[in-house]
Amino acid sequence: MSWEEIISEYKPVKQRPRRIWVNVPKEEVYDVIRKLREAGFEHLSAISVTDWLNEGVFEVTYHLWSYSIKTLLTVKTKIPRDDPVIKSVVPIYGMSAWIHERELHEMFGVVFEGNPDLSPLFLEDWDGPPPFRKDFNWRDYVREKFYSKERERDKAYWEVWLK
Amino acid sequence: MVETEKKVMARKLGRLVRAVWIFNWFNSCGCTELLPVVSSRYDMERFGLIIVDNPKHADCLIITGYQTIKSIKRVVRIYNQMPDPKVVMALGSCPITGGMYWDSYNTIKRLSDYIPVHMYVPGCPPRPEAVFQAVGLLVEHVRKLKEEVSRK
Amino acid sequence: MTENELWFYGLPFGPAHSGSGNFRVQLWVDGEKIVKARSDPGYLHRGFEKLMEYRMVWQDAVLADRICVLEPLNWNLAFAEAVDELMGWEIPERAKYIRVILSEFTRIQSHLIWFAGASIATGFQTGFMLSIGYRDYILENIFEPVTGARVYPTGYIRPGGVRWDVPKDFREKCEFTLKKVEEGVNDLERLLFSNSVFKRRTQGVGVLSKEDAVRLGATGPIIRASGLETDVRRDDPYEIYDELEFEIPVRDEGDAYSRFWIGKEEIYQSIKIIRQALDRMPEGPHTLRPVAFIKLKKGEAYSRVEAARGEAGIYIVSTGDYKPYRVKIRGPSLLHLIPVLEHLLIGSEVADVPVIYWSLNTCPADMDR
Amino acid sequence: MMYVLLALYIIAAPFIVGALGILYGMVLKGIDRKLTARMQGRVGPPLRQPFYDVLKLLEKECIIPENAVKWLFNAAPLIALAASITTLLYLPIGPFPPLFSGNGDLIVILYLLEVPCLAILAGGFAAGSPYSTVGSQREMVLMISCEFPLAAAIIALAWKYSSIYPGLKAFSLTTFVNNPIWNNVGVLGFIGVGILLIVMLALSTSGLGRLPFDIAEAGTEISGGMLVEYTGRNLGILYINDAVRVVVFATLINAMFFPYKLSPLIANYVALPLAASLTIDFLFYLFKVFLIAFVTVTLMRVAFPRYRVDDVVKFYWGIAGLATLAALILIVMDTFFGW
Repeated sequence: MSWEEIISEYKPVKQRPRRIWVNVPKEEVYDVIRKLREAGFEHLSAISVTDWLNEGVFEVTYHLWSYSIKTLLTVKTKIPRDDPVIKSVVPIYGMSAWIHERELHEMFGVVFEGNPDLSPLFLEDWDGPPPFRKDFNWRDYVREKFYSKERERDKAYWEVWLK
Repeated sequence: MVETEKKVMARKLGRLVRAVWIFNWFNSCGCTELLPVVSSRYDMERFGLIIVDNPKHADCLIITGYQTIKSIKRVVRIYNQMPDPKVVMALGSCPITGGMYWDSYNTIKRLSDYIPVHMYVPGCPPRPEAVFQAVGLLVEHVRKLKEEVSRK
Repeated sequence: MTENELWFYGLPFGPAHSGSGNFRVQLWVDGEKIVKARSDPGYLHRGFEKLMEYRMVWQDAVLADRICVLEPLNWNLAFAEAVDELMGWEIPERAKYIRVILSEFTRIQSHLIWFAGASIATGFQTGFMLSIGYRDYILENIFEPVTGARVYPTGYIRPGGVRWDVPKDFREKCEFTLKKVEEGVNDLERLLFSNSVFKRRTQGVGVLSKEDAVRLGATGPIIRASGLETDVRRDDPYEIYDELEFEIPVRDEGDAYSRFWIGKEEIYQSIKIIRQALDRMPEGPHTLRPVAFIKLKKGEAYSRVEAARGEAGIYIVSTGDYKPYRVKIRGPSLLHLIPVLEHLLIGSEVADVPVIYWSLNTCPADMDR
Repeated sequence: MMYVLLALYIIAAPFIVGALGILYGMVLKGIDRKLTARMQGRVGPPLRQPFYDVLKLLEKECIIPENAVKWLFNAAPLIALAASITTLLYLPIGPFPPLFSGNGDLIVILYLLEVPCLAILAGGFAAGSPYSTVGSQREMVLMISCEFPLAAAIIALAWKYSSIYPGLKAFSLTTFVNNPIWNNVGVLGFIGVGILLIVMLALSTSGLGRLPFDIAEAGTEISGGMLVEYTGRNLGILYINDAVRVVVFATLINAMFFPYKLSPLIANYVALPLAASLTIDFLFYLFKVFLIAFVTVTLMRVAFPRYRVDDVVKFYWGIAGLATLAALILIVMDTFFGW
């Protein structure tokens, strides 16, 4: 099956030459990506998560590149924010997918089922929620943690931010 | 007693500034500007400054750039491993105020909260000349200290 | 961790180690042989993706150079590309040429640092001194007059063009620098790449097969050294790369030496590209107007740039605000330093760790972001 | 009176020789750093920089790691330095004969050369750091692999002497000095001795632990290796030891291969008093030591990266071992056929 046929039923959007975006339901995304891998999209450029707070969903995007077709195909899918579980693509893409998923697990708290190792990657002794989520007020956290009210030099940070 | 201690310290520092062995705690920003200082363009070895591979041989710890929560622990540990007398020099704006990362959740905002810092070299990143100026100021400081001791 | 591994002893490589950057690999060794390796990143994590959400777009352009200090202009370019694509801007021709020239100079100076690293890893002081010395020509003659700073261009390449036009004697300066760089690379070719001990140290070390390279997500010089001819500049052309003539050096061995060799050949290709671009550079405006306060369009864009160490990608999502809603940074070093390095280290010797590490041409800063 | 002078000589001479070794070693180190810098297109430190370094190190705090074997850790640098200076006492310093000599002083020298390595190695193991342990293991490998070519080279030369001069002590450096080897061989032997000279130069580079054989210290691999835990005074003594060993190796090669003096040549034209000829020969000796040190330390350091540990073993057991054997055969053929 050629790659156009695989994605044709999901209404692909062609942004410009070599950029194609496609929305896929959560349940089918693993199969679609597996088929695309077989059709020649062998390079997983990146996996990303966007936190749509108002809609209550995480949007997971897979940026796939093919060395032969020379097209960047972005597969997007939405998963509920309160139950952020999605099937891992490690069986398809191997260790390169593992490291992207491990990072996203740490930063967004998305659980990738089937990933062998989701241990923390960048943060050590982290005491807050997953930091890239939109409902985590980053600046309040920084102010509490690093700037003290008593110190003369830090007062400006408190006064400006409190407004 | 205090006078003799001062004298000993001045003598030690006087010998230190003639042969400063530097341990560079690589944090990328300042590191790229420290490379020209080491290499043939600016050549800091002509002032007796060399880079060593190991904090235990070093007299001067150069901290270049921002420190994250994870790396500051290692910095403290490296600082404790260095034998006395030791000097800490912080390169770049980030160790002073946090620099561009003043609202980042993972970088520390002021280096002197964690270890004593003897000299800050501002800049993003500081030019190689600034590093030399800093070392020059250090030498000048030691010279004044020696004069002060010998006058008494 | 199996029970067996208790018998091997742990040897940390980095972070306070002159062979590594700000990065640690925990090794478990049996004598001099490595049985297990585990990367431990995060010493430079600043949360760039979150920082960018909190700042306006023109502030993000300045922030973008800090992603990787060894090649700030390429990241600057990647960010500008992403915003241009999101806004649907067609930027002036002259700006494109300036962008390409600066990007190639950035590649050259990054590769020179790479060779300095290769020299450090093998204890070859002369190579280090020479490569960094020659790199200074680029910093002093190109970056400082053009962007205003030696290392960080502070958003010189910005959405919609470049910040200001190049100085009048730009062409002479470029030609002088290129001549010096050529001299330097020829020197290095004789001193480093033909050096029998250097060859002995790097040939056959850290062999990465083509299949493994694709599977582990290697990009850039690493995958080209493993025999796959791919280059974002040719496959997914941006700016004016589809009009320029250049070759993509490829080697089949996949060992450390061939990776360094690819870097050396790429410098020659970059010199060729810069010469072509200088000849064809048109007159005209250097930027779109007005670009100072950008209100982003609603939508998303993914830009890919061939950085010196591989594929640099920026994915930007906007809801139609002054600030981007989400920025994802795809650094090449993340994949090179964790899956590829762990794969290459197993079975190699302790003495080869710095060589393998430096042959991957990594920058821990763009891994941790 | 005679005996008092002799006693004074015996007591004072080792100190003079030791001081000379240390001073000249440090000067050589300064020259080495300056020349290296010039070859790399840099300005380089002043010549007296090594003295500043040592003075500073002696002032610094001396840290002893908690899990180290303290007495061994502290004694190792002193033993190393003492052994290096003792070696110097067995070597002829230019026109002056060695202080100690005997029937088999070459064999003593052979073993004394190893003692500083052994001491630092023991200190490295005693430090209890994984880096220094790896460094010590590598040093052990290096020592074992150097042993064979070194012994074979000395035996080849000694055998040659014993066959030419059956009455002389073959394993004594005095014999070597009085009868320069090049004068006693034919064409084949000349080639053989040339090979031995090259092997000895390579051996002295590795004996000094310098590039391309500095695998035991290897800054970028195991960040200082055996020296990783040494600080302050101990490191300063090791630094001095390092300087003295350059003089030791260069003097040994000088005595074995270039024991020539300049004064006889000048005496053909001008009559020289004893003091003047001794001074000239001594300066000529210093110059020769500098040349040998320049080849073994500076040139190698500038031109080569570091070898890997298994390559070093292959080099010494393979190439160097075979080369010495070939040289031995050439010398034997030379003796029998007299070409």
